[in-house]
Amino acid sequence: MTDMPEDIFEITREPIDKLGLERRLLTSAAGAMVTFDGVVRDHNKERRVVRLEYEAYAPMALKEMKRLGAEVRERWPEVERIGIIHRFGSLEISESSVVITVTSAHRRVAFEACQYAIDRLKQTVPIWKKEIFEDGQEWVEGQQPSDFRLRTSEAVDSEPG
Amino acid sequence: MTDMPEDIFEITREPIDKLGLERRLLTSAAGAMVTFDGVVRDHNKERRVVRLEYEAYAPMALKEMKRLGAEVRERWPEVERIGIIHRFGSLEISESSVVITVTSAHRRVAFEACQYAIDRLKQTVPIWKKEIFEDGQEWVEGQQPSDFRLRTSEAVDSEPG
Amino acid sequence: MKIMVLLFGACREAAGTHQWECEIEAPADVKRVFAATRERFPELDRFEPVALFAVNEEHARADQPLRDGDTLAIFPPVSGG
Amino acid sequence: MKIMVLLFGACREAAGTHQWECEIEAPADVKRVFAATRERFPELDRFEPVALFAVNEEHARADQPLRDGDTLAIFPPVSGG
Repeated sequence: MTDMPEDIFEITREPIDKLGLERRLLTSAAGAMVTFDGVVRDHNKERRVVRLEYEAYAPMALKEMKRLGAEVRERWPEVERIGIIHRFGSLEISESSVVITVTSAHRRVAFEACQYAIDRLKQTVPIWKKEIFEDGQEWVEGQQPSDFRLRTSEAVDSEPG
Repeated sequence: MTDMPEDIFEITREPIDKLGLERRLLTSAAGAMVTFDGVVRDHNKERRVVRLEYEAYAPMALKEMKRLGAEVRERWPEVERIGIIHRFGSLEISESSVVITVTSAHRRVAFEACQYAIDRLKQTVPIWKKEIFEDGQEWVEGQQPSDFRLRTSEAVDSEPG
Repeated sequence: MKIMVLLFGACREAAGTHQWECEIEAPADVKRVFAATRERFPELDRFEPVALFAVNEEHARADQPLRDGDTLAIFPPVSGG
Repeated sequence: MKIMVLLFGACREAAGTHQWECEIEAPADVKRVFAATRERFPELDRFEPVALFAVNEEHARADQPLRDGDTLAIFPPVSGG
């Protein structure tokens, strides 16, 4: 796993400086910049959300974010720069939990790579969120990963409980 | 053509306030914000670009941007907000010529709608750009639109020159 | 009747002007006014196969009829973004 | 041998602790330490069908062997973003 020195991967408790991230990634060869900004919304399945609490396995999350960046570059060599910042801790409505920016000469690559990055991040990066409702709280259930590298439950299932 | 009062469509000679656009569009129901930022790159087909000059048929461009916004909302009713700002005049390398932001509860819609919007804008919004090279200048050739509404050349072709 | 003709992008540059007022006998349509414009600015001939049009700020086809006082815009395929 | 076990998310909350040190006889693998962890924290039993693992900060399968001093993380499917 080699991460390109100009790419940016961060995990932080502080609010994400999106504009700063974008500025640091913008090079003169870029013609398109696509940014995904995941923000805390005030509802989930009709239920009113007060805030979200993110918990991270921080050192591993950072490793996985870098791995994801390398994977994106392998799939889309035309990517000029990629940056991923994930926040953890307690987040209010409309605060950003994750920001992913991809630049490239042409827009198609930037869109595809950015969408792939957020889809993949949600499978591989060890971060968990809990929804805080007005009258309770609940961990958001993640999907069982489709990735062979992560699929472990078969082996566990075959053991007696 | 009805434009939603909260959506934003602007054409301006001033630098685009991307962060301001995003802030104005962010509502508490949004969980995903996707922004496309088209920036001036320093090359085109191996040739070094010094700057770009954008010319707009401004009142019609604004109408077409609003129409595009309405079209996006029709195709993706889950879109929470859309904003499009296009700049014209002389732009240096790494300056933004167009910024499109789409918000929605879930990311898939925001990605699709944003990508559609920039693809479509490049077909329908009356703006033209000229590349200024170190040793000359050249208008960028647009594509003949695939849209029936815009296709006019058959009728012209059938007339004697 | 009078039609205000606007030129944009490479068409404007080729003609050397942003606009002119075209006097033409009724009934007129887009392609007749385009032909009159090319007569006035022969530099526009090379745009004949590719030019697009708008009437009163709406995209228009070459066979669209024009009325006195209409504004016709003539331009190459757009290249914004 | 000693394995440092880390718990995250709903697993951490269910167990009521972020980590514990598991003493276990060699040879051990992920699923044996997971079983020992469930014995120590029976509240983790309900995660048995879904839990995921990481060894020394790398995703790992249940049959991965462990060495003395390894760190094993146990957690539910991730839900970041």
